Amino acid sequence: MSTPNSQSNGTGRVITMGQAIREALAEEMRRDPNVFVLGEDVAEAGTAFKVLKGLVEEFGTDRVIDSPISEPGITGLGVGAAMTGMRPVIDIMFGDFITLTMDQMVNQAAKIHYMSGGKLKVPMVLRTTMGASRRSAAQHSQSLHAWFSHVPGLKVVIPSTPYDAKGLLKTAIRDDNPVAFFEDKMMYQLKGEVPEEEYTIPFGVADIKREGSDITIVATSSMVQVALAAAEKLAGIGISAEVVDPRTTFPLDKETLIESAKKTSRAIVVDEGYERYGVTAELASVIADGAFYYLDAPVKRMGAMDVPIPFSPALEDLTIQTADTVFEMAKTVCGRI
Amino acid sequence: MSTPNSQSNGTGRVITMGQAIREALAEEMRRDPNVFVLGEDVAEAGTAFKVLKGLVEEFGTDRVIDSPISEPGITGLGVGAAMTGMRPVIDIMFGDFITLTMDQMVNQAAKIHYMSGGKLKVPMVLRTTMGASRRSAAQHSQSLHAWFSHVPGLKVVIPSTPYDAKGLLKTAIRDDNPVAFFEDKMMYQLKGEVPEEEYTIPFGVADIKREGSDITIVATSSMVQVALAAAEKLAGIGISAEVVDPRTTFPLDKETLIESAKKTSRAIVVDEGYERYGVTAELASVIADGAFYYLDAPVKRMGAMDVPIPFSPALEDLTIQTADTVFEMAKTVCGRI
Amino acid sequence: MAKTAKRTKPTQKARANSKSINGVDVEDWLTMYQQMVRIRHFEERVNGLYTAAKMPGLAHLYIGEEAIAVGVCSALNSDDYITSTHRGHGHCIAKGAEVDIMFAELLGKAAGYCQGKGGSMHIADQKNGNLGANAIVGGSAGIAIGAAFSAKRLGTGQVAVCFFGEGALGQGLMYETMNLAQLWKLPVIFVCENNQYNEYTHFSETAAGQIVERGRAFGIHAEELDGQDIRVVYEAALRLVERARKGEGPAFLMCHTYRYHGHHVGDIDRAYYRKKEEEKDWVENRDPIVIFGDWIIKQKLSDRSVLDSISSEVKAEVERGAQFALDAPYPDASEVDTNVYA
Amino acid sequence: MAKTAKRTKPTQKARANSKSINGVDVEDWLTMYQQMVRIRHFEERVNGLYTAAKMPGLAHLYIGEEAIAVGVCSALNSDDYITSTHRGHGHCIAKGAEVDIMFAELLGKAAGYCQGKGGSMHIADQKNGNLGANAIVGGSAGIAIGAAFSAKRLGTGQVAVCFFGEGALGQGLMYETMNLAQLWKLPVIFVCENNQYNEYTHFSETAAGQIVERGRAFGIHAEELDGQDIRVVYEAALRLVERARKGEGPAFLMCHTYRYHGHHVGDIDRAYYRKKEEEKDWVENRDPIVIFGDWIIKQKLSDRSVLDSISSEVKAEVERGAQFALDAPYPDASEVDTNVYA
Ligand SMILES: Cc1ncc(C[n+]2csc(CCOP(=O)(O)OP(=O)(O)O)c2C)c(N)n1
Ligand SMILES: Cc1ncc(C[n+]2csc(CCOP(=O)(O)OP(=O)(O)O)c2C)c(N)n1
Ligand SMILES: [Mg+2]
Ligand SMILES: [Mg+2]
Repeated sequence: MSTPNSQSNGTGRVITMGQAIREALAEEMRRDPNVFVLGEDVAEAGTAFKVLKGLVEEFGTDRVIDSPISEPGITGLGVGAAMTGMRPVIDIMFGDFITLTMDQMVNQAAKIHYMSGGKLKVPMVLRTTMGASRRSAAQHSQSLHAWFSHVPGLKVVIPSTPYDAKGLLKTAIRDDNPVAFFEDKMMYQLKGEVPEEEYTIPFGVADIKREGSDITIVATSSMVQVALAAAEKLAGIGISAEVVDPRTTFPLDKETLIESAKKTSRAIVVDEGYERYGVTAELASVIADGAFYYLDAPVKRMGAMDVPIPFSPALEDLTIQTADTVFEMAKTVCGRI
Repeated sequence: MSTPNSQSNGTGRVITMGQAIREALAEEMRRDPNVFVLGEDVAEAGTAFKVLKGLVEEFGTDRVIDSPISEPGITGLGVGAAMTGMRPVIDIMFGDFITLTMDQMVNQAAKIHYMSGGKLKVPMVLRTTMGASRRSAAQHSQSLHAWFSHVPGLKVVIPSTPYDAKGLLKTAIRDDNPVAFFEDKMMYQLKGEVPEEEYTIPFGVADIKREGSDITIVATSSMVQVALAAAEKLAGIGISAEVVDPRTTFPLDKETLIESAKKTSRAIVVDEGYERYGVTAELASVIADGAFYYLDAPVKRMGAMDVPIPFSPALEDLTIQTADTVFEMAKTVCGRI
Repeated sequence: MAKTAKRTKPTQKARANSKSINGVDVEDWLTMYQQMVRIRHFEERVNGLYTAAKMPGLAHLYIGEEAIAVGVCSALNSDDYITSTHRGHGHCIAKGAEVDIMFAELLGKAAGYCQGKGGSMHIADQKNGNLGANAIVGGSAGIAIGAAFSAKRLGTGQVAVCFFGEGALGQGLMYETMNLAQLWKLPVIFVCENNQYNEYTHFSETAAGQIVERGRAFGIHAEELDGQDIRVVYEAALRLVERARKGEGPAFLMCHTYRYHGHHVGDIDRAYYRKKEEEKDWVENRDPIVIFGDWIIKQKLSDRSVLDSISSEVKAEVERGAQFALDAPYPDASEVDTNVYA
Repeated sequence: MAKTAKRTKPTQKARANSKSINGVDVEDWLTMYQQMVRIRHFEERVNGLYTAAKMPGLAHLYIGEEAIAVGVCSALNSDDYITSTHRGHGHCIAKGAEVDIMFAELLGKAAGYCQGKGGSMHIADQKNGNLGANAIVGGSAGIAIGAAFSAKRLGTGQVAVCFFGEGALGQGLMYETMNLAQLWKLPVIFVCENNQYNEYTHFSETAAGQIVERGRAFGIHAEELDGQDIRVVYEAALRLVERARKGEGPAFLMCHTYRYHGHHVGDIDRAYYRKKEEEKDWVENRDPIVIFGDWIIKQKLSDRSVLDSISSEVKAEVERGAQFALDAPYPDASEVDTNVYA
């Protein structure tokens, strides 16, 4: 399937990230009768974020299924259904609630193919959210994708644009493995070009969201827009930044990250998860290792502040990286202080 | 409290890691009547690993309490008891089962102090195990300490010797925060010197287990013995390796790690968790950043192979690092091929 | 800090020099009435703040369910524990919190109960035994049995109440904790506020069988009652608290109730999941404040004018509290990384 | 691969040309007997391999509980699903697996059901509908209802059985899945093997109330029976499977039983948690194979010599299987990172 360039695919059709996700689901559900959606308030309510609004009208309550508030139970049901012929898409409202799914995802879903010597498989998708700044406080704002990324047997997708979200979600649904798909809840209204014609995006292929020559900014999900804004500001002071979006934390396109850093000789990694022992650690150490002989400065990590996310707007906004903090860091890394 | 040198404290008293852990618990339970132990088969059975054998005889079933097989429930009980005046030590038999405790540990225990603006606190310890090579297969062999290390509000201890285990466990029990304590189940029989007199070991202080000048090997828990064996072999070919044990992944003694790497100009990090997005990523990126201008070679990561842990001995042994693999890597990093 | 109204805990025995009904003093009935009205006014003001875009985030209003929080908490001592939910303002007030400090928390101000770090879904008031609201559905059940465990172990005689919505019965943790509580005869009462809906889904679509049986399955004493009538709730709570205090173990109390507003303040168009007539029926025929007020008057414990003046006094208190919070400063930026560790 | 004995599934209706009791053919009763004996010999051989240090890791023996696996699985079709536990060899055999391939798996050999990657605690046999043993207590309940969900959605008429020990009732997931199963009338049967102990702790110390009520709390049809008498188990399983197949929903079957050996093969000194006399009583007075054999003879369905020859044939088969596995090669080192992803 073709994968038109994500920056400007020339179709002119602009939709939101939420719409892109709904489209991906609808298309896959039309294509394959074994795909179904299961989660809390996914049917008539169309999820708490209204992202799936309209889906139940087309597919009915047999395929868009409201569940009790049983994250472990519905994830487990998904695993079993996937093992026996279905392609479940499990909706976990807030990414913070994946805490409740860890056993089913990690000890069951991730390992069944291997433990059975390849005889059983678990083609399921767990869709969930991430991202702070919604004034939702410590238990509804986390970006916990690092955990699943740590686990062999799982694949992890963190899209940053409507285009990527649609193409990657379709790939996720067709994948024969358990895939965790993290959507930034603040980005559901983000608009972007998405072609009318069908396409999928392969996993493990990073996308260069902006080309540049002086510094590489590797950014994920919500932080891609932040990095692009920082790059724009950097251009204003004569620093040419390249913005690279891995799109999937596993499989990880190490090569593109490393090549970009080799080219620019400087790199920053930006992610909305907690900084310590998080995604920035992996990305930074992959680059620091792979581009070691090319780097003019240490790779700098910029994650969320290592604190439970505070409710107060006066505090919450301090905990995530912004175009300004990335701009400042890039300046410093480029020796411009 | 004094912290005598761990390598040879001169007392001559040698006990196993299991005994050291039991001693720490017994001493703290004598000191503070609010300390209690709760877990599956901890009382008469003394845990599945027999580590607590004898504790119930001294403290009774009111303080060494057998629980149903309810990891989320007993962890939650621990959180609530800790908030209201007790100091629970929750025993989670296999580290693989922390999957079931993630919500209580991460969304509750880790955040309550912060979310309450400092008014409530959760002085509890979750003791659990880690480590493969016991032929226990994919759901009883994982080392999942990276997850808790990622979470602000938690502290994480991964001792590598009887001496460290005892001193750190006593500190953990006295700490006013939720602490996760990972014991390598293959090391319960490991012997080491432990003084008769009381001592504690502060968190966040790395221990140099062997001094050296050519290369730094940062190793955790089970991998410390592996690193020490590799260092011995390296000495045989004229490479002087320094073995540094962080002892706690959070708080992390970045300074000691970085200073050692600056001194030797080369570093390897070895840990038994899955390699990707794991503890080695954090340690490597901390060193690559902090010692950037001193390093002669990229920092190399050596974690467990990124596969579900296989049952077959013929395969399982291939998944974790050994003195040989560390020796070979160190040779390569030192340019001796 | 505004503290306009005396809020004595109703005692369980009649005092000689005071008219009493069912062994409860008149003042105590009126205090309960006042608390219900306080919750009502508080929540209406919260809604107003949201509508006027003065409150960050969302809030889940307790309006319609006041008889449960007040009925149960009136049976508790100040040092008894409660754990609360995302719909927690009512529990917080009923357990003795001040509305001004609550408003400050809801607005993310430094003067709030949690210095603005917790907000609506994490408000806690440890001085009055409120161990906190919780944004994980069912997430506080462990804390509740843990508090009960401490009480039993330390021999303090305290009791813990775990408030939860019927939606929490979807969470396995509820069953694990009920089993533990009954095994060890912990002094804890599981209070199920069955307001008929889990967010936008009727509970009959999410709960199989009879809810009270979920408690009985563990041998726990369980009762089902009308949560709109505070006299019924209070009477049951008194009995069950007494029982728990005496060491007779946990109880499960399932209260039928209804939330008048949306799942949260932003949930305005509700027709797709529940009928206007249904809402109207509860509001007009089963309002807990009306039911209680009418009874007070009928029993000649007081008259309408007294009730009206309670309401207007509380309303003024709430207004002063909101204003206090609106004027209060945000926490200093330096607070962002304090209190991560104790 | 050794396949010495014919293992036809007992049919539910009597055939005209064959003696039948309770509507079950003689051959089918004998097949069940053979399966029970096969499990017994298999497990004894496993114990022998462990004692002789020929088996890596540990194993949890099913000896004493054979009537449950065989009674239930005899009521299933080959394409019906089961999910199993850490104590899973019995379920695996009862669902139709070959002992030689099983031994190979237990020894970590390439010829094993999972290429040696799973071992005792993860043995799976998807061809016979066995979705796998599970080393997380209660961990397979989600898989079981998921398989039942598929069956219902795809209209295949299959049924899923979730085997679990009474210890799994400590896990919240069990309740979440029972609720889901009953809500959606999934064709799943929860079979509780109550062998009295969670590892080294008696179930009365870990389970409050009456266990069958745990199912009834969700409106699930629940029964309690003697798990040592295969006729009782089989009869109930036939009924409940039939019921589930017809779309009448899930069931909960609690079977009283006992494990003769330790929690695992290494659990030798058991006096601190259970009395020798208790073990002796079950072994001598309630052995499922003895009970069944005696009945077969009493009913004149067969005689002792036939039963004895079944036993010796199976024993030889088991011995050949063990030898096959001992001689089989380990997987190649290159297998270590295959099958991580499909
Ligand atoms: C574990 C978890 N899952 C989902 C949610 C999202 N959520 C918040 S409130 C709610 C409904 C709760 O219903 P109920 O328990 O009946 O309480 P009510 O809102 O009716 O008071 C849901 C699903 C959550 N907060 N926690
Ligand atoms: C979630 C989890 N907790 C603890 C264990 C350790 N464990 C293995 S078997 C067992 C006892 C299980 O008892 P039961 O369910 O009654 O099964 P039985 O062994 O009696 O057949 C325990 C606690 C586990 N495997 N999984
Ligand atoms: Mg509700
Ligand atoms: Mg058992």
